[in-house]
Order: sequence, then structure tokens, then C-alpha cells
Amino acid sequence: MNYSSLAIPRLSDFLFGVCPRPLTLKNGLVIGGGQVYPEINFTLDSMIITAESMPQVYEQYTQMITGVCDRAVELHAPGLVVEFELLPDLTLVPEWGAEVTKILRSTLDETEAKHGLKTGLRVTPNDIREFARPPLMRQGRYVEDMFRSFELCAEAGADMLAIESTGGKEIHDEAILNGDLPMSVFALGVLGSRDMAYLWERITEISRRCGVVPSGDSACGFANTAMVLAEQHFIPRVWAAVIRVLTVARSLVAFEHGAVGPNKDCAYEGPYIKAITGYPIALEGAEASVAHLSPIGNIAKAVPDLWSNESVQNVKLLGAMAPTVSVEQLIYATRLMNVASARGAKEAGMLRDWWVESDSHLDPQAYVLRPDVVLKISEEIIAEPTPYKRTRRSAFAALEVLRQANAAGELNLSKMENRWLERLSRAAEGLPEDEDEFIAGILPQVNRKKIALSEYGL
Amino acid sequence: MNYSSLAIPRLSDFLFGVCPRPLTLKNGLVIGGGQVYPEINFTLDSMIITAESMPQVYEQYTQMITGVCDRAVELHAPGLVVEFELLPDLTLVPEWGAEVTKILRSTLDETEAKHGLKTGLRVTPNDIREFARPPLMRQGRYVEDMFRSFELCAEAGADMLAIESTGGKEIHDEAILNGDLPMSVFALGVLGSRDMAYLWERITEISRRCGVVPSGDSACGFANTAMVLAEQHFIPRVWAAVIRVLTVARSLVAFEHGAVGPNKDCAYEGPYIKAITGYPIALEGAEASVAHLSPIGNIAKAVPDLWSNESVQNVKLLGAMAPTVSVEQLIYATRLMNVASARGAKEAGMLRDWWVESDSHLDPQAYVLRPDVVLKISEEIIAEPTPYKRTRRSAFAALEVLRQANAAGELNLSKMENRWLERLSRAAEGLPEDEDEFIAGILPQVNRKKIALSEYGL
Amino acid sequence: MIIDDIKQAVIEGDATEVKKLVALALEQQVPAEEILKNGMISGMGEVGRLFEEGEYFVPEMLIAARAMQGGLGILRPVLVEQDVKSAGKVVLGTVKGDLHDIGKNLVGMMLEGAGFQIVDLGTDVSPEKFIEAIREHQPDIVGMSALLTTTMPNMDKTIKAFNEAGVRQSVKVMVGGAPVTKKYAGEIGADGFAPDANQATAEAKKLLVG
Amino acid sequence: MIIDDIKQAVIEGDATEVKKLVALALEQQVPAEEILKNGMISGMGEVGRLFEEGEYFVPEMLIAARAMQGGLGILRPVLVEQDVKSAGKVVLGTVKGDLHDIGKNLVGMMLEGAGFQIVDLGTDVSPEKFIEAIREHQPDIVGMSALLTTTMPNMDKTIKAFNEAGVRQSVKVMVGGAPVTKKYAGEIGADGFAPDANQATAEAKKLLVG
Ligand SMILES: [Zn+2]
Ligand SMILES: [Zn+2]
Ligand SMILES: [Zn+2]
Repeated sequence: MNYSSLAIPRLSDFLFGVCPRPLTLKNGLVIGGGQVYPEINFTLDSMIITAESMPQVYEQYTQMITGVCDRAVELHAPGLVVEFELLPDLTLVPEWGAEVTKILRSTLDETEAKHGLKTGLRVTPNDIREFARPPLMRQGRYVEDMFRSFELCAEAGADMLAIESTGGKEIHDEAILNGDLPMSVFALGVLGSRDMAYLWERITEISRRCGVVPSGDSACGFANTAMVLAEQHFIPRVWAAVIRVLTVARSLVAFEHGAVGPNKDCAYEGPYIKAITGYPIALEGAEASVAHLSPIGNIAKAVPDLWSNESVQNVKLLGAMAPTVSVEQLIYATRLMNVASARGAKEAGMLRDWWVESDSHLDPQAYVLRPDVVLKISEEIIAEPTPYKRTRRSAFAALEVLRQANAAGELNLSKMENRWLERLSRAAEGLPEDEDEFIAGILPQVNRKKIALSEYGL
Repeated sequence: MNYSSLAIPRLSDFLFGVCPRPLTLKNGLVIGGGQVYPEINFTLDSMIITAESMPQVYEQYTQMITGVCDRAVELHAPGLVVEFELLPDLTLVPEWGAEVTKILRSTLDETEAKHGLKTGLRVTPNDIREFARPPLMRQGRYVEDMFRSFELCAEAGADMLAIESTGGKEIHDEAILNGDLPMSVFALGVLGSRDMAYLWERITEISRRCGVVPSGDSACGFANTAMVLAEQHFIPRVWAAVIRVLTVARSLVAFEHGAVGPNKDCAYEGPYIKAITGYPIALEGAEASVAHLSPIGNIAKAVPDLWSNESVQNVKLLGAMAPTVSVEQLIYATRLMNVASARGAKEAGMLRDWWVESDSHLDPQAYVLRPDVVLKISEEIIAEPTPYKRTRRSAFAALEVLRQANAAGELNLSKMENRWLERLSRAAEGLPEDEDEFIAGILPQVNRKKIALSEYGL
Repeated sequence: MIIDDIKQAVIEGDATEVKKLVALALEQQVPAEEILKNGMISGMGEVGRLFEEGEYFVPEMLIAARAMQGGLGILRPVLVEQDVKSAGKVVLGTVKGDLHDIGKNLVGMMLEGAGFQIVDLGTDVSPEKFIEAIREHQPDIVGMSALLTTTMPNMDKTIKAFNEAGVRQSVKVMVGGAPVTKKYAGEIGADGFAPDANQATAEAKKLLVG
Repeated sequence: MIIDDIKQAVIEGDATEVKKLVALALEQQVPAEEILKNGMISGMGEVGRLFEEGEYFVPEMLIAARAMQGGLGILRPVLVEQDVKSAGKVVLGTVKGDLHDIGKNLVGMMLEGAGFQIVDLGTDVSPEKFIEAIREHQPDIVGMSALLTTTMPNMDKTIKAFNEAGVRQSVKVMVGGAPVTKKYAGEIGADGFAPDANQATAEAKKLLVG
């Protein structure tokens, strides 16, 4: 499967809660079929995970899922998706992650049976391949344990499988800090994309075998790392915005190898994925500030099908345990969306546009999430045939959009940001069209201590 | 001043961010003049307050206000109000509360000077009169210290003074648990209202003398106590809804004795106050679930002029310290409001109506916050001349509205809730029109160990 | 059976009826302990079940509890005579500096319904007052409540004071309130924790068995 | 003044120029310590100021740091000969079970710019590896980072292991990372805490003075 046209070509059809290829879970919950549902994610409060502490781990997850389900019932949520993102330790010992999956599944099933609340469970093993340094992407015990974690979690009751994979990240962190556009393109458009093809063929195969949904990936470790660094003024905002768009072709590879959505919440490249593939996406914003601050808290609400809090640890707040607080916030956020869309597509579009307008002029990272910009750039991306060429084209398109917005006064960039916009534009111009030529040119600059290129077929 | 007509008679003018009597702070920040601003409130994480720990107390407040101001600047907030709600200990030693006020003021001033962010500081001493049991409302060291706290905080840099006063609460808690409507009416319509007149004359006098704004009170200890108990299924939701409306006449007394808004965030009777007086109000909802869960997270957004998180303790979340997370959430919430209202009153009205629709059918407590219901009941309330008569009329009006909504299928009440709606209606019918007759009838049932009636002029 | 009638009268909250029936049962030589356990406490147990299932609210529970109290007034002298023990004695209080008491009152009410004897010290209770109450009333359990992050640490202080006063071993300590977590309860060495008034009774019973 | 030129070249991140000027200065008998302190470290100080004021981002800082490294390559043999000390030696690592390293890398980079010598142990560093590094490198400071709530407790474990191994007294310990708070740092007995990479340098300097 190679995408070459937009699944959602018209802005008026590019809305939250609806998509051309909605997904129906086993129990009938439809994602992207009209309503936006909350997707809640939670994690342990400070504790060490060992065989001895597993009873406490299970107890905490039981407490969290119970609190969340009770509150969702109380607030008459029309549906609820829970994401269980495995901690590294729970993936390193796949049986532990599977046991937690079972706990979550059984509480969700009980809630559905008792109160009729339709639920879904997304399980996201950790990409533990990084535990080897340099990471071994296709061999060794970490790879085996990771795939076993997918299988056991699927068998333990996951509805959907996902991952935040890290192929290429071993050199991308430095590329971010160096403001090194070609290296970022190499990490995402070459390394990451190749790894995604490898990974997602296997995840899709496991999913088919186990009867679960291969949902999607997230370039979180790339673009959200950049976003957080930009929030701390460590790197330019325009650079973080460009990196966001550079991740699109990489994340699209999952869908070209079997993923069918909903794409992961922290993947802010999601709107692009939705426009191109037509599959539903999760997204997160203001309610996810518990996990990370961001300049895109409202605009992220423009086109999601699931609305998430990213993740919150199990600490006590005055109102309730934090996961319960989070699910309440997500339910109210989705209530508003669903009321507007129940009135009609015009009303949903108005609400979408207000969210867009409220953020898009204040930060280039918000600007590249404008639905009209997403459609425009997405069209350019899929005009290219390969991940590298698409990523290269992403750089051109994102930079062009930002330059135009800046010139038109739609973005108010500082002197420093302006300087970086120029600098990145020059760097982009130097990207050769031919992938082999690009690779040959960049390889001498790659830190071989950090990466095993053979793991990427290089 | 005795209100006898609605300041906002028309539903189309009853919107967030605007009111007939906006308030301008010293530095020019206008509340209720078109924009909704975030009002952030935060409190200490677990620690004991003593003379020895005061350096840590000051350090924590410094950390919280700095985190909040930095984030507000970062997100280009058009304005920011901070509420400092004094803990009991910080009121018992008024100098401590004043010192914290100074710390907050100076960071706000610096932020305004450096970044142009317009800010306001609301300071809310604790009603420490309850430390005497039964509470002494008009005499003794607690009364003196409380008023001294108001003065010192005003001198230390507060822009606005507020309180969550508790006159009548000493018998109201039991009235809630007993489902005792006449006793609740007595606590609110007689005791609370008399205490409010006493208290607010003094707060207004102090405010005038110190050049600050006497803002408003909250029936939090009455109606929010009931709301939280209803969330736990301890008391019927219809009972909590009725108590909400019963608080209106009481809280109005503050405005009849000098308060000019913004009314307190946790005062969900605020929409009634705004409709009647035309003064601006603060309110809180989904983003305040950090402090208390509620069934009114969206509908509370219908008509506020400041939008608050109620309060959050200074704990670390993954994204940032909780106060910083809260202010980010509030800023995004107000951005949406301000974008919609910038488009026009029609658009603001649409957004308001979506929020209203999203909650109002699900809970009677939400239903009595519908702007149309608020206007209808407010009109009935001010048709009466005295707090008691208004409170009695509130009971009739609220119960009538709920019965009609239930009959029309706009509210789906359980069998138990229905039974209580009837029971409360019968109890309301028994309320005599004459206040003296009412008092004479109820006094024998009042637990004299819990209350010093002479403190209320009885 | 008169015992069943007493139970039913408690469930319905009919204090007059309960009093009348208890007096009658005593006349009929029904053992006081049986009246208490199978009549009144069993009735309150049913009330608790109705509450759990959303059929009753606290007001209904309070009415039932008052009906039970009415019956107890008649029964208590006989119980003392026969040396029948209550389910346990609990001293309750909101810790120093904290004025919130509705949560604590609810706990007291629910414990009472389950047959516990309650000594309520009120709010703003200093460690010294708790210790005094332990010495005076010799309770099985001390329950402490706090609603503020800045008064919760007084739970820790109070338990430490129990240790110093040498009374810690003689009681089980239960804690609860908005900022309190199971983890915190463990850290300060409390024996029990209840996330809400609802679960306090079960926790108290567990403590006295364990 | 050649020293000012070196400083300016560092600020501008011109590695070639820095190397050339440092060599020239040494030829001119300018003391190595002066070249280091008033030229290069002072230049990085200015870079830090520009960063604070939003005139520079990390990429610009990295370029300046690399220019400084270039000059140091020439200067270091002379410094060793003259026994000039660095600002201090810091061993850095992300604790066991945690693979996040960008924050730690930033801290290392900023410390290096301030004249510290860095030994970076990478990620997933066990207590044993930290102890080994202390014995081998004899650092002034050990900096630990954690990004997960479930790896943060390994900071506590590592400090306890330092105590057991008898190396705790020989170093100052600094901690940081998303879930870490000043309060937690205090509880586990760390000497220093930095809420972000930005503030780590000031904290490290404070530790070595204090
Ligand atoms: Zn992520
Ligand atoms: Zn309040
Ligand atoms: Zn408040």
C-alpha cells in the first residue's frame, strides 16, 4: 500500500470524530464514526518495579482503572478508551505487562457488563530495543522480548496494539540539539522509516494472528522531544515545527504496512496521517499538560477521534487520584465536541476553527497543525514516492508555509526565530533528490558509536 | 441597595466575558469587559505551618507564583488573575498571610513590568471564626484576627478581597445529611444572610479604606459540600441542586452591602448573582476537578468573567508542578472563549449553548445552572423583599423547575431522586411566608450546642 | 418473629415502632444480645446494603440509625447487665488546625450503624486531647481525619505523640480525608485507611479481626 | 587584546579562529590559565548570558562549546604541565532502567561550557557502575538523572549504595529529571537539585563552594 492521494481532500470534511475509515472494535465501539471518545492513560506513582513489588503494581493498576471506570460511568460517558503504555520493566518481563493487561481488561469488561459503557483497550509495549547500546533493532533478546510482549498483551485482552518506536532516535537527539536538518531527515526519512517498515509488518502479523487491531505509532521521541526543548527555549520553535512535519512520512510507513488506526495520542503528526489515510487518530492537548506543557493545547482538538491526556501518574490531588481527575477532564472536553457535531458539520467546523484560531498565530508549531496547512502539506508529501523523498519534501513544504505565514504577518516570529527559519531553509535546499546520494553524503557525519547502521540495512 | 430587577434580563446578553458592570483594577485590567481571564489558585503541598517552617512556606509560594507567571507569559495570556486563599494558619497569624501576599504581589508586578502581562490579585482570608465552638461570629480574638488579616493583606498588595464565609454552616452540615430543607433555609436565608450583612459591611469598609475591591463571597461550605456529597451518592442530586439555588439570596447579601465582584470562583450561585447584579463573576468547572469532581464541568463555562481551577496543591506532575499545569489548562480554556466572543455575541452564544447542552440534561445540579433557568429563577427571587423570603421562593422555584424538567423528559431522574423531589416539594410547601413565624417554628429543632444564636441577633 | 419485626422497623426508620418492639421482646425474654445483633444491627446492615445499591441515601440511613438509637436506649441497661460488648469503641476526631467535620461525622454515623460505640472529639483536636480520650475511654480504634494538605501532617505528629505517651499499642489507628492516601497511611504507621466514609466501616471491622 | 579576541571567537563559535588565537597567545607567553579563564570560559559565560536572554539557542551554544574544545585541545597539555585545575569534575549518568538521555546530555554540555570536566556514563547506569566511576575518576560531583516515576527511586538506591561502598563522603550528589523535586532530593539525601538543564550549572558551582 502506497498512499498517493488524500483520503480527506476537503477542509469541510476534515473534522473531529469522523473519518472515512472508522474502526469498529470487537464489542462494537466505533472510533471515528461520529463521536469523539476520551482515551485515558495512566502510570505508576514513584516506585521500583521488581518481582517483589508486583503485587503493589497490580494493586495500583486496579485502583487506577477502577477509579477511571467509576467516574466514566458516573459522568455518563458514551464510550471510553484506555491506553496502557507499558513501562520498560513491564516489557522487559512480558508476563508482567500481560498481567496488567488482564487486570485492565477485566475491569473494563465488568464495567461494560454492569453499566453498558462501551470500552476499548489499547496496549503499547515499550520499545526496549534501546536497552542495547547501540540499539539492536532486529535481533537479540530485547527484540524477542518486545515482540513477545505484543503477543502476550494481545492474548491478555488488548483490543489494539501500538508502539512509540525509536528507530533513528539514537542519532536524532543530537540532531535536534545541533539544529541539524539533514541529520534529522536521515534519522526520520531513512532510518526511522526503514525501521517502521520492519516493525509494523511484524506488529500487523501478530495483530492478525491474535485478532486485535494494529493501531499506530508515534514520533513522540523525535518531535515531542523537540517540542519540549522548544518550550524550554533550548531550540527554536520553527525548528521544532519543521521536525514535526518531518515525522509525517515516517509515521505513515506504519499505515503502509498494516496499521489502521487510531493513531497514537502523542503523535501530533496525526492530523496528517488522518488526512492521508482516512483512518481515525487519537490526539492530546490542554488536558495532557499533566504530562507535558505545549503551545498546541487547543489546535490539537481540531480533528481527533479519540482525545487523550497523554499520561498521568497515580498521585493524589485534592479532587481525586490524578487518573480520575484526568478522565473527568477528557469527558468534559469530548462532551463539547460531541454536542457541536450533533448539531451538524457546520457547527463542528466552527468549533474546530475557533480552536485553530486560538493557537495558530502564536507559535509555528501550532501553525503547522492548522487543518488547511495539514491538507496542503499532506498533498505535497504524498506526491513523492518514497519515505526519504517525502521527508525531504516535508522540509520544503513546512519551511515554505512558515515563511509565507511570517511574511503575511500570520506568525510573529522573533529575530532569532527568523534567523533560524532562513538557516533551516538553506539547509533544506542542500538536500539532494537522490536518496543514495543523500546517504553517501551524510554517512561520514554519523556517529558510529551511537548507531549500528547494519540494523537498518545500511 | 436592594435588587428588585435583573441587570441582565435577556438570555442573548447573558454571556461569558461581558457584564453590565465591569470592574477595572488599579493597573487597568478590566474584568467583565469582553475577555475571560484565567484565575489561578494554588496551595501548599503537605507540610505543617509553624513559625519555623515559614521560610519553606514563602519559598513554595515563590516557586508557585513564578511557575504560573512564567507559563502565562509563555502562552501569551492576555491577562491573569491570581487568587490567594489563605490557609487557616495564615489567617490565624495575619502577618504570615500578609507576607505571602507581598511575595505574590511582587512577582506579579515584576511580570507586568517585564512582559506587559496585566494581572490582578484576589486575596481570600479564611473564615477562622469557626475555631471557636460554637463559632463566635461578631466578637473575640478570631473575629479580630480575621479582620486584621483582611487589612494587612489589602495593605500588602491585594487588588481584591474575598471570603468564603461560614455563618450558618455550623448547623447546615447536619441539615444536608438529614435532607432537612427547612433547616437549610434557616441556615442560609436567616443565619447566613444576617451574618453576610454584618461581615460585608465591614469588608467593604476595610476595602474602601485600603483602596481595594470588595469582590464577593461563596456559599462553598454549603452548596459545594452538598455537591461533593451527592457525587459520592450520600445525598440526592435534586437535594444538592435545591441547596445550590437556596444559596443565592445569601450570597446576594454581599452585593447589597458593598461587594462589586468578581464573585468567587467556587460560588456556583455566581450566574444568579451576575444576572441580578450585573457584576462580573469567577467560576470553575472541568479544570477544577483537581480540587473537586463535579457534574457541572462544562455548563459552568456558560457565563463566567474569570475562569478558575479552584485550587491545586504544589505537587509535581510529569509535565510541571501542578499549579503551572493548571494555569496552562485555564489559558487554553479562556482562549477558546475569547476567540468565539471576538467573532461576535452570536458565536459566543452558540459556544455557551453547547456547553449548556452538554451537561444540563445529565444532572439536576447542572440543570439549575442553565442560563435560561437562572434568569427565570432569579426573576422570582428578586420579586421578594428579604433574604428569608427570597430563599423560600428559591426553594419553590427550583423545585418547580426540576419537576417540570423531569416531567418534560429533560432530566432523567431515578426513582429515588423522584421520591426526593416529591419529599422536598412537600417540605417546601410547609415554609411559612412570615419570617418570625418560620423562626419560631424551627428554633426548637436547632441544636443549641452547635450554635450561638445570639451571634446572629436571635 | 419479633426479631424480624425489629429489623424491619429499623430499616424503615420507625423509631416509635422499634422502641415498642424492643420493650416487648425484652418482656418476652428474648436475649438482649439477639435483639441487638439479629434485630437492630442486622437491620442497619440491610440499610447499608440498600445504600450501597443506591436505594437509600444518608438521610434514610440517619433515620434508621436514630430508630436504632431509640431501641438501644431501652436495650443498653440490659446489655451492660449481661456484659454484652459492642462491635468496638472508636474515638474520632479531625486533627489539629482542621475544622472540617462532615466526613468524620459520616464515618461516625456509619460506624454507629454497624454497632460501634463512638466517642466524637470534634474538630481541631490536638494530640494531647486524643491521648486523654484514649486514657479515658480505652477505645479499640482511634480514627483521625484531615482535609487540608497542611493539617494532614498532624496525623503523623499525633501518632508519634501516641508512641511517646505509651498508648500506641493499646489502639488501632485509622486515617482518612481528601489529601490522605493509603501510601501516606502506611508511611506514618497507621493501621488502617479508608478512602471515604463508605469504606470506613469495613476497614474498622477488618482492624478488629486482624 | 588577544584574550578578548579569543573570547569573541568562542562566542561566535569560530573553532578555527579559536585554535589559531590560542596557539598565538601561548607563543606570546600569555599564561595558559588566563587564556582559559578570561578567554574561553569567559566567552562561554557570555554565551550563557546570551542564551539566558533568548539571543542564543542550544545549537549556538554547542557550536561555541566546540570552538572552546578546539582551543582546549591545544591548551590542555600546557594546563596539565602548569597544574591548572578545571572548575571541577562531574560524573553524569541516567539511572538504572532509564534510557532517557537528552536532559543529561544538555546538563553535561552546559557544565562543560562552564569549565567542568565531564565523565558521561550514559543511560541505564547501575549503582555499581556509578561507584566504579567514582573510584576511577574521583569526581567532585556525581549527577544523576531519571525521567520515569519508576526509575527515580533508583536515585535513592544509588545514594544508599554509595554509603555502603564508603564513597558517599567523597562526592557531592546532584539529581534532576521530570519526576524529581527538590523535596525528593532532600529526602534521599542528595546535595543538590536542578529543575532543568539550565539551572544545573549554577547548582554545581554552588555545591563546590558550599
Ligand atoms: Zn508519547
Ligand atoms: Zn470554595
Ligand atoms: Zn476557591
